[in-house]
Amino acid sequence: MGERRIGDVVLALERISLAFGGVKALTDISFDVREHEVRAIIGPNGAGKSSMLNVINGVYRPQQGTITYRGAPRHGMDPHAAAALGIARTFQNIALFRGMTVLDNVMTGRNLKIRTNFLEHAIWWGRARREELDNRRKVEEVIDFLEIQHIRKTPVGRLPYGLQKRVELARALAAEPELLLLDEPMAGMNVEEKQDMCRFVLDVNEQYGTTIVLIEHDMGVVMDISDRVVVLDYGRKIGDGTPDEVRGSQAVIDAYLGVTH
Amino acid sequence: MLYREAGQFKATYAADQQIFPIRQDRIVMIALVVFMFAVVPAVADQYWLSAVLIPVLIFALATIGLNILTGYAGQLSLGTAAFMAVGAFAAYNLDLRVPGIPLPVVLALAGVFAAGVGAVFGLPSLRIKGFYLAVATLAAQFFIVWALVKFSWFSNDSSSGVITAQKMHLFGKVLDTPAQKYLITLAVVVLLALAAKNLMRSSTGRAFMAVRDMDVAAAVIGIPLMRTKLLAFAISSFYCGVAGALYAYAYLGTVEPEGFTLDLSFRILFMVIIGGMGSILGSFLGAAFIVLVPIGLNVSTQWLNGVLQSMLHWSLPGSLTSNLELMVFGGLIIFFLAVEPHGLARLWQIGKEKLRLWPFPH
Amino acid sequence: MSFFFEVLVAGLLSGVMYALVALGFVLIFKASGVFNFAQGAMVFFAAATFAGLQQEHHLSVWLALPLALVAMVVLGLVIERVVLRPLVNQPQITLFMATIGLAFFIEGMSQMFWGSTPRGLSIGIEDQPFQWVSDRLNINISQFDVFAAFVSGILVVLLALFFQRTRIGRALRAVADDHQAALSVGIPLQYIWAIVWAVAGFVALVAGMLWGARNGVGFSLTFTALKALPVLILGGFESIPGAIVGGLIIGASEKVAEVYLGPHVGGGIEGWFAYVIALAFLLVRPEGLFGEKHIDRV
Amino acid sequence: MLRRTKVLAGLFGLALAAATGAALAAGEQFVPLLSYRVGPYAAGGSGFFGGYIDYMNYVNMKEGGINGVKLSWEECETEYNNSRGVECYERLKKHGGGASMVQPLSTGISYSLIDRVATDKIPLVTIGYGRTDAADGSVFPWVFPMITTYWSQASDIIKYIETKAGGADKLRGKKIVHLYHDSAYGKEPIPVLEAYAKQLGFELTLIPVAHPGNEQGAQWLQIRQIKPDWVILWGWGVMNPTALKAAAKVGYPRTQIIGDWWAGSEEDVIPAGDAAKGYTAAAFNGSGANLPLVQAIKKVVYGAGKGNLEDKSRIGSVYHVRGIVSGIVTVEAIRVAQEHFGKGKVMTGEQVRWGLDHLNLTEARLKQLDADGLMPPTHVTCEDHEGSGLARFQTWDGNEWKVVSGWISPDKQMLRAMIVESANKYAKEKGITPRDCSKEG
Repeated sequence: MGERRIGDVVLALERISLAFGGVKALTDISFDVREHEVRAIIGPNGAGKSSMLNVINGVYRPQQGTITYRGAPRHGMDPHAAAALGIARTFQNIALFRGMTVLDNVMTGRNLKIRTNFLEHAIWWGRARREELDNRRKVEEVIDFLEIQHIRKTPVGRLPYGLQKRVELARALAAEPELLLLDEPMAGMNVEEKQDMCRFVLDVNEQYGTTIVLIEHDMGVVMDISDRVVVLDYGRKIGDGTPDEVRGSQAVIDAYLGVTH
Repeated sequence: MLYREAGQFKATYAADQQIFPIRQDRIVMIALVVFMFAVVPAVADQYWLSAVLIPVLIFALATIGLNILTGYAGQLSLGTAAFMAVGAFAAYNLDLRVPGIPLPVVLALAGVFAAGVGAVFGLPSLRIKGFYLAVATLAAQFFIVWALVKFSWFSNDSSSGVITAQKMHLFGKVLDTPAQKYLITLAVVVLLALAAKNLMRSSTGRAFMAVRDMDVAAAVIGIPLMRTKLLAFAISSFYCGVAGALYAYAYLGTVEPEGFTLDLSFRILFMVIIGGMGSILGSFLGAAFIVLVPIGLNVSTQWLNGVLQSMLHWSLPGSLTSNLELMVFGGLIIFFLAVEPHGLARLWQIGKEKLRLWPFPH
Repeated sequence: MSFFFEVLVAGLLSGVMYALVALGFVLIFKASGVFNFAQGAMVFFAAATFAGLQQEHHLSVWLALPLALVAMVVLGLVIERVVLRPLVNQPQITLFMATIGLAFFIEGMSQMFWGSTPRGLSIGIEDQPFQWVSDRLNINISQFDVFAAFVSGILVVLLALFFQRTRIGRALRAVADDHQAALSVGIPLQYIWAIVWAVAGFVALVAGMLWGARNGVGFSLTFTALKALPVLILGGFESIPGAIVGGLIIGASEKVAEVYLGPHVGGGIEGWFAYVIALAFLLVRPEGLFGEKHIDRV
Repeated sequence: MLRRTKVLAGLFGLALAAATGAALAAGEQFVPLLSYRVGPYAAGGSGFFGGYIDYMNYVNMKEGGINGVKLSWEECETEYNNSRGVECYERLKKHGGGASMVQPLSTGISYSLIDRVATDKIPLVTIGYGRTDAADGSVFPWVFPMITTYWSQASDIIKYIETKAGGADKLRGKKIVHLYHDSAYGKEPIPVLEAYAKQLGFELTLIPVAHPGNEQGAQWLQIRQIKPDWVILWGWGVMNPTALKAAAKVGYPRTQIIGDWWAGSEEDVIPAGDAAKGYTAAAFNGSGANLPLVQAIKKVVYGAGKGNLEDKSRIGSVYHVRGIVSGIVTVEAIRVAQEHFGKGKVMTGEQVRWGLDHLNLTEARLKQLDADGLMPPTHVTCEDHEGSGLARFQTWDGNEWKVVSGWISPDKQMLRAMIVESANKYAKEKGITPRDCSKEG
């Protein structure tokens, strides 16, 4: 195992509030993420975890609060800008491109690395072809890394759930992100698949030094692989700290046991 | 046993990324293109060239255009005919107002004009989806035709508003025989089909398909939605524009704005669906199907009438046969959609799978 | 000022005629998610059958009307059985294209049965202004248009009652909300669809009679569909009140634009203006006036 | 990728060969019919082509053809669609020993055929429609916009209004509205009408109606505001009955509405019911079941059960007679050609063109054909492919069209100048050298 050094704060969220119509999804939430760490967000259903990720990469725009990424504060992001800054993610309900093969799906992850324009693509010669093949090489590395070589040419729609999750991770990794947001990467998997996925997440973190923000239900997994944990409940932050600290917090225990507030 | 890819290993990514990774496909395709260029003009008569092959090729080009937009990028449009009209009228005016402009430039610029107009009418796609967008593109369909009729500058102040395409010149040679018109059409279509194939297997095409399959996820991995959708509209309209110019120059010779009706837009959409969404090959198959089936129906009812006439001295009344043809055509479309909703391209795929296993059943 | 008022009223009243056709689209889209382009052809077939029975076979109105209604209901049922059922679970665009094929079929069938010559159709209401209104206010309001508006009003009320009060109507709304859920609580989907297509046939008959009385019964009745489309975008594909309100807005603004804006740009703008209004509106509210907002969940 | 196309093509080729084989015996004069019997314009198409076929049948049955040469024909459904029309033309042009002439009854299709007929040497006859400036036969040797063009018609309509107003000078200060189908067709007469407005001093207002014209509330409200003395209705299809209905709705008298001849058939007024009473439209042909030739056709052709119209009540209707006129022009042109190139022979397209170029249907000749009153006398020459320009007017009385004027002649001098100018512009654009008519025999 390589050595990973947890560095400075790369992402800081301050006093984020988000509402849909009258419904409050997130209220006044602040926390930060440090470089190279694995940061978990946990909480019961409807706690606002996915909304939190959606705020980080700009799918939702919070009504209040600021996001500081690599020192640059901004009020909300837009998804494309977030991607351009090196933030990649996977989704809770798999968001693969169902009409495309695994290879093409993963290749879309390289989109931001493309420097040639569509006219060059139409001619498919010289620079465009070289770039395409370079990207293919990179993508093949990711495919090897996630051990999905055998399904390269299969349309993603035909794959079992567990593999789809893995392809989605591959697509995110193909972008060579600095910050990776994983929304329940292990939901609905059996123990074996979960172990594989855990291994992949840790390997990504260690080999590439990617910072990871992760939503997960399985407390065992969270405690094993994360460096720090944020706990949300009803859109509020009720805990933040190392797994051990969080495990000991009364507020967290209450939330999980369903004690009324 | 002939159609096997066994033993064809790809040693490089380049080899794996070819248009036709299977050797037999490559051979057949090259042979077909050579055949279309070298043999067809020599053996086909004027009817086949100027009334069947040229329109099939031109419609195939327009179908590729719409397929890029609808099949690949997932944006439904009913304005195809209008974009063709832009191409036709742009070509006419370029030829008229820029003396000595070479034909390839005219065609390319006609496409570019159409692309510009297409991108403008693609703007609503940034907010509107599905059928709402489809109906919104009808605004383009009706507005463009209206504008072309209304502003007589577009038709060089012709009192009837009809334009007559100038003669096509290429390298100082006039192209006016059906064979020459066929060859220039074929050349343009093959070139642009190849370009479309290239585009669709590159990151541009993948971005289109990503937007089609799930636009939120596409945005999240860094595909700019606005740029991608507008690019899809522009490229699609480029193809339609060039098709429109060829429609005027290589096929009809004269066109009026009203020739580019909603009906034509629908027909091209049929070609996309029947051929297979998201398939360049399907575009050709779909165009051939929609052009040839009514002709086939017409020929067969005439034939039937001939037989009836000679045997019974009685034939079907004209309106009956015409209406029957229309009904059978409508019925065939429904039947076809029910049997193979993924189009002729899928049938082709299935055929190939079968061929691969042949002579074994599984 | 009174001229403007007249234009406005005429516009609103023709908007009602558009809404009538739009209603047929809405019914089917609501229940089965099919954008039925053959609605125009159905309007044509309905009117041609009604007029043909009267004029070709010399039947009285009271015999022709129920027979035409039966024909439309049968047509609706057959479409559901032969066209829609084999295509169930196909993408919307496939279904849409199938309905265009269906339109060809119905058009051919209609002209084969009833000939291609347009007919006149009288339903006993003259398309002439109320004399006393034009005398006093110098505003022309057509008796026929008012009658048409009245009929449309009744039709909307009937449909609303049907949806709200009857068991089938409630089932239908459930189906509209969620096919899977409706199935799982034991609502027979195909039965519901058959009913909706039959009702759409009935609506087509009403629209066909009114439009036919107005412009004659001929192939051109299929073009009424094009008038209904902008109404649909504006009102939302799934809303019955939307169809009416959309019709009124489109009718009025189209007429006002043609009269006041048309002369400055060369006129004849009605063909596309309605689409542009609808489009402009969509940019502000992409789901239409009464459509439901869909939030993308990821 | 086109392999399947080729397979299909091969199959259709076989079918085509079968169809051709089953077709016609040699020694017949072949006429291709680019007909349309479905879709929005089916009513006109079925009437017109019915009349055309009825007349050819009549000549075959009564006289055994033209000097013994029987006429034969084949229909091809165009759906009024340019692309289909071109395919039909290309398919039929070589059938039966070659096409004599082609009459598509569609301006769009005729435009698409202008270049093709010149190459194939087949005359294109467009009676009452098509390209107006093709009346200049020196620039358009193969195109015959015969009897009368749109420009002549506009002139005829103004002339008719003059007589109704009681003289040309009475039009000064009057208001005329041109209510037209917003298309090439509707725009065509505008230059002529504008020239007249200037010349006669009436106020011309142009009001377009968007296709298809099934909604005209706005236009008629405008007309109600303008209160014109006359409305020229230049409509097509459903636009015509809708206009009449809408006129009734705003209380505009139908007697002041003058339609063009594509707004002057039974199909244009019957759907409007009572609202059409008193409406007047132009015509270049007579109508009515009592016309001698119609009676003769009814006896000979329909009597033998060979009539083409399924709806017998349409015999003698405007479109049906229009088809008969087309038949007369076809047959007489072939007859003239035979007299020059040899009686009893099958004429080529080129020879039929000679016949058209020398077609002179005088009053006397029309009488011989039982066709006096059915069409105006027409004298085509090499320069003048229109040959007549005459039109007359008829009023709908609720049951039938009543002729209300004699044949009115257009202002040929004014029109000729416009035609020559437009034709020369075309010749320049296309690089055509006009033929010298003084050298034609």
